[in-house]
Amino acid sequence: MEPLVHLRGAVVLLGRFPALAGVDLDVEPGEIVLLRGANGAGKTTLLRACAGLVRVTDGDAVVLGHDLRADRRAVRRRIGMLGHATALYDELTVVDNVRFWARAAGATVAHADAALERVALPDRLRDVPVALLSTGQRRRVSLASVLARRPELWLLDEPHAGLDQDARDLVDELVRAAAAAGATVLLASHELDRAEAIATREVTIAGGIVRGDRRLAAVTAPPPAEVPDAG
Amino acid sequence: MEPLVHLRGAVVLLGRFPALAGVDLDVEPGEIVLLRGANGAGKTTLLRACAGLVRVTDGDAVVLGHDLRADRRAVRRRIGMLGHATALYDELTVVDNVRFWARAAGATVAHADAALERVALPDRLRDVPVALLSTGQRRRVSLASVLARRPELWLLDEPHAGLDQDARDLVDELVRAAAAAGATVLLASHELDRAEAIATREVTIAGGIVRGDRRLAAVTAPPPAEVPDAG
Amino acid sequence: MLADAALVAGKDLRLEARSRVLLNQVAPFSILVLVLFAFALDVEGDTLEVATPGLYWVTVLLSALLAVQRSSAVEAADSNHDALRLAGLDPAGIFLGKAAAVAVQLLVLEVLLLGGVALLYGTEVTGVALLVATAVLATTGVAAAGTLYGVLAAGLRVRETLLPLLLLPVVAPVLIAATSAFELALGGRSGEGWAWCGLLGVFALVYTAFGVLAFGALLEES
Amino acid sequence: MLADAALVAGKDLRLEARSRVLLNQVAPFSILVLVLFAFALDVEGDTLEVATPGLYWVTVLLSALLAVQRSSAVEAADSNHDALRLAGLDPAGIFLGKAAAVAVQLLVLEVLLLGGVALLYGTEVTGVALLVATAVLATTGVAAAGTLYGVLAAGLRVRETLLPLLLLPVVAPVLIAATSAFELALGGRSGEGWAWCGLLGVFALVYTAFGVLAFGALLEES
Amino acid sequence: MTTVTTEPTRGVDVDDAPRSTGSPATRALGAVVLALVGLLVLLGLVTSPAERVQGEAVRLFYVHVPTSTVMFLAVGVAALGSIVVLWKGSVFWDLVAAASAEIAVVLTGLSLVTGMLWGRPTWGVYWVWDARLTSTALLFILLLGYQAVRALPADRTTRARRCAVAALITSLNVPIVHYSVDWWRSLHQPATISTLDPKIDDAMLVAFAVGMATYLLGYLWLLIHRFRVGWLEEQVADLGLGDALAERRAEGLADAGGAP
Ligand code: HEM
Ligand SMILES: Nc1ncnc2c1ncn2[C@@H]1O[C@H](COP(=O)(O)OP(=O)(O)OP(=O)(O)O)[C@@H](O)[C@H]1O
Ligand SMILES: Nc1ncnc2c1ncn2[C@@H]1O[C@H](COP(=O)(O)OP(=O)(O)OP(=O)(O)O)[C@@H](O)[C@H]1O
Ligand SMILES: [Mg+2]
Ligand SMILES: [Mg+2]
Repeated sequence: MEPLVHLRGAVVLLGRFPALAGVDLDVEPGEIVLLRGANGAGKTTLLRACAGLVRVTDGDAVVLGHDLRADRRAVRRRIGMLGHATALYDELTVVDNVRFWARAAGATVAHADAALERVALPDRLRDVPVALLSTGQRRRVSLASVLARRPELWLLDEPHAGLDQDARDLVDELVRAAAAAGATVLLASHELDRAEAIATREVTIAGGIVRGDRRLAAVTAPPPAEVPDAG
Repeated sequence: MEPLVHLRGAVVLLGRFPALAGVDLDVEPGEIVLLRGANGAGKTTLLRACAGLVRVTDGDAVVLGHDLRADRRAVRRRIGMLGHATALYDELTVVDNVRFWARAAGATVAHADAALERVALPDRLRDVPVALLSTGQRRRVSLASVLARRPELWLLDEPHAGLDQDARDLVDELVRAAAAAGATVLLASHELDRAEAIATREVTIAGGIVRGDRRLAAVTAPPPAEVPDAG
Repeated sequence: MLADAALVAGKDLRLEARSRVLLNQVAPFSILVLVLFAFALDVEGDTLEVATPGLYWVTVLLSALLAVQRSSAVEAADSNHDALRLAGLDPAGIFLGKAAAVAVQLLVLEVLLLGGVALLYGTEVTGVALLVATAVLATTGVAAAGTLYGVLAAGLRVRETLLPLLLLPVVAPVLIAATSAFELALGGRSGEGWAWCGLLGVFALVYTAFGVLAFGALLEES
Repeated sequence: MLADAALVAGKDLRLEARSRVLLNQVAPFSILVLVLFAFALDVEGDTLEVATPGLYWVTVLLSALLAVQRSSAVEAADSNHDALRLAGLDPAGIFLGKAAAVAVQLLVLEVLLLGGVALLYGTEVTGVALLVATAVLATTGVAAAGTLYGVLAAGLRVRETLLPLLLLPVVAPVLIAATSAFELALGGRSGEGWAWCGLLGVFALVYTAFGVLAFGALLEES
Repeated sequence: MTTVTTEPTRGVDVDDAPRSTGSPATRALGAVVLALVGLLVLLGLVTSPAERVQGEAVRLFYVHVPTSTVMFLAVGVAALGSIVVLWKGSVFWDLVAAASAEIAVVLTGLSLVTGMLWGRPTWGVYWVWDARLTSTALLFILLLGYQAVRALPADRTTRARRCAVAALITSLNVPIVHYSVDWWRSLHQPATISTLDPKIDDAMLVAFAVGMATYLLGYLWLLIHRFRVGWLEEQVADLGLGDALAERRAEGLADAGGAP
């Protein structure tokens, strides 16, 4: 069965700068791939390329069976991406944001509300404009709006950043659950302990190319829990 | 000798919401205080209050010997704060940004350049507008512009977020060095392993008040190192 | 496509409902511009009567500029723009939705302004049918063109300033046609005015059609 | 204080040098506004001569709006605003610096516009001394007022639209005074014009002084 | 801000690089254009008679009208190219469109200038707020807007798409310019050539025809050269790209990190 993500010599130019300088990567369905690498290595660009947000100007790029170089829009509904930014409308309330993005991606309001439940945001915040939320609360909302789409391919860019212990564990759970349900996950992270604990494979990016690739013993037990108090 | 930061029943209102609901906290010079707590607990607000960016509407708030409720501006030059946002001008180059902020805070261009050296950004980026940088590169620049001020009180809001391994170790070094040089550090973080490894004290915030406060064995050895590769 | 349009339009209108930007800020702004003009031009008493329709539409266009900027700013913020693309919405739908939202807001504004003009400049309103038709068609055209350029500028940090440059010359013909139509309507010669109205209809049609076709390309690229 | 001012002004001017927003976008925009007005108003041939100074200043004010918006937008982004406060710069210095930067940019623009007017409206320029004095004083006033309100709006996300509302009424007097002064200057009756010029001087002085005093408070509160 | 060095990568022989954008064909074309210009000067200024109403001013006719008409052609070509770009995403047509749009800026400028020069004697003023004149001025600003969009930082395809839309929107203004004389009570000459009226003196017709030919061929000549320049610019960019890629990869391999 052909890989779910297939990159061969993929080049991505930002301005004139080759942020990706020939990436070779094949990801099989159900894998949880950790992308690690120095700042500026190209992790975010790689994820954005898989989502068809930036153009691959050279090499092959096939995702979910679609050739991105031919059509970048076909796959999007089946992808969920959590980026550095939270992609929320400041003035809209938490609920409105999650519902809008859910419906925009073809999911229902029910999915949205369920997702919102899942990220366990205090109820008093449901009808607060997201502009007023704290960093971590905001990222939780963002997570919810991705969750509501129930994607086949998850692209997570530093999903743990800004989240507290509970939320971090939640992210790990969600990732494991998604993979168990047959979805595939690419996650870029600098929190190696946590990320390596959930990833089945570790790919190292450096200078816009793949520098290392190794399987990890798929851990199913939760990561070493912190002192539970005050999450 | 009187504490460097002295809060008694400090209340901070954001809109109508009491983000801080009566915080009691005394920090001695030279301490490295880790603020932990759930999303929305009030860590950022606490740091902003210490910097005089938000008004303390009730209780006592004395920082570096100045009563914030009387004058919030007196202490600022002696404080360096690294917030959730990077506080850089998108169109200005890396060098121009760091130099501007350094000089604005009364430091010299030399300090700025030294600080920039310290955060080890690839040379090709020195004259690139910060808008083009990756998340972590941008945070490095932000770190440099705080570093250039050589503050007496460091307020760090999730300083590790977005940084790669080398940069994280650098942050730890800088914090230790600052403390060793007599500066004081308050750092809010969700990356407990790392933070606890450098902190001398752990304060837990919950619901806008201090819920826990314990000394940590001041570790001087570097934190349990990740596989050093792929910084 | 229409479902997507409705969704997006609903979102933008809800944004307006929450932030009240148009109501509390754009509207007073345009009234203000009118007042300023009144000051600046009322050198001879009669200048004003003559120039009213022109000023009205200049004011509308300036306000339209703000509305379009706002509409594109909300997408530019926090990478919502990427999220819209990722959602896999039909680009034509997004275009129609955003254009519709802008148009609705502008129409409300125009009614207010017309009141203002009648009040400030002592113009009495005649030829309502023509006025309404003109307003609707002109607004559609402006909203369509504005949304199209709005997405082009959305990615850019220079949005606030680039948009006016691109948009105004495009909508200038609308300004002229609408002005003439209003002159005739207020002059009680609606009959001749309908020709202009037709012209505006053509504009609206062309820009809308063009937007439906071209928006996708721009959305992907910016 | 002046050192701080110089630092901030330098930063803002460097920003402009890098982004070219004023040069590439605001300038063409204002020329455009001139053209549109001219067409919208040239119903009778003579309207224009009469209205030229008024239109000139309306255009300048609209461009000033963009300049001020830009100037406050750069601080609002990425919490630079907080950073400025933390830097412990003298608020008066920040105010003077930002105002100066805006004023410089506007003066450049006004020269351009004057050229445009002379060309498009066939106005021949007389009473240069008065024109220059008027321009400088009016610009100072507008820049000061603009910067003052800019910081008020800086914290708010709806800045683009709130600022015009706050600013325009304040500068209306400037508009009127400057317009009258220009009329007299171009009418070759400079003598009487200096009175208006004095008024503008007072205005500029008041706003600058007020800004120097009040800016700190606004900076802290927003 | 880019790491691209424009010096060609090793392996590319610099001597292969073209030294000019000329080719035998275009040189011939250029020669013809030159000859025509000479002829036009002769016919326009010497042999053709002055006109009853207009007097000598009529001679501007041979410059102004061709300029204005070819200006439309230039915008039209840009529009056509843009359609192909949006449709097929062709780099070739993007460059053609860009070249044509750039020439259009010049032609529109010339149309304005010659028009104003003509206006002075005939209307007594350089400029009136006439629909034809204003719409032409707007066309000029629109074309400048196109240039502004082209100058925005973006990768090749992005720039192509954006510019294509801008060009098409600009071209919508052409019919307005053309019909402006009919739609608005206009000082400006209504279509006279299109309705060939016999009153026009033959010598004038000849001179006018030569004028048209001159401008058409001149436009063609400029177009070809501008296109070639654009094409070569792309080549150079690609050469630089080779280096940039190598540099970036080196950065990656140098990075001590990577394979655990
Ligand atoms: C700045 C001033 C002027 C501008 C911008 C201008 C612009 C134009 C344009 C764009 C055209 C092409 C119209 C078309 O082919 O549909 C044109 C054609 C023409 N212009 Fe002008 N013009 C100006 C002044 C004048 C003046 C002063 C005269 C003579 C009194 C004049 C006489 C003509 C004639 C005879 C044509 C050809 C009409 C036709 O066959 O379409 N123009 N002009
Ligand atoms: N226009 C440009 N010119 C030059 N370099 C650019 C340009 N745009 C982006 N870059 C560079 O491209 C790279 C983008 O990398 P990317 O954002 O994918 O890094 P990353 O691996 O996500 O890093 P981080 O860990 O910091 O998020 C950065 O090195 C950045 O400096
Ligand atoms: N205007 C407002 N109305 C209601 N609640 C508000 C308002 N402004 C802020 N809040 C709340 O105040 C709190 C701010 O907390 P703060 O930003 O200090 O959290 P934090 O501890 O930094 O969290 P994080 O770990 O996510 O950064 C949040 O719970 C937020 O929801
Ligand atoms: Mg990244
Ligand atoms: Mg926080």
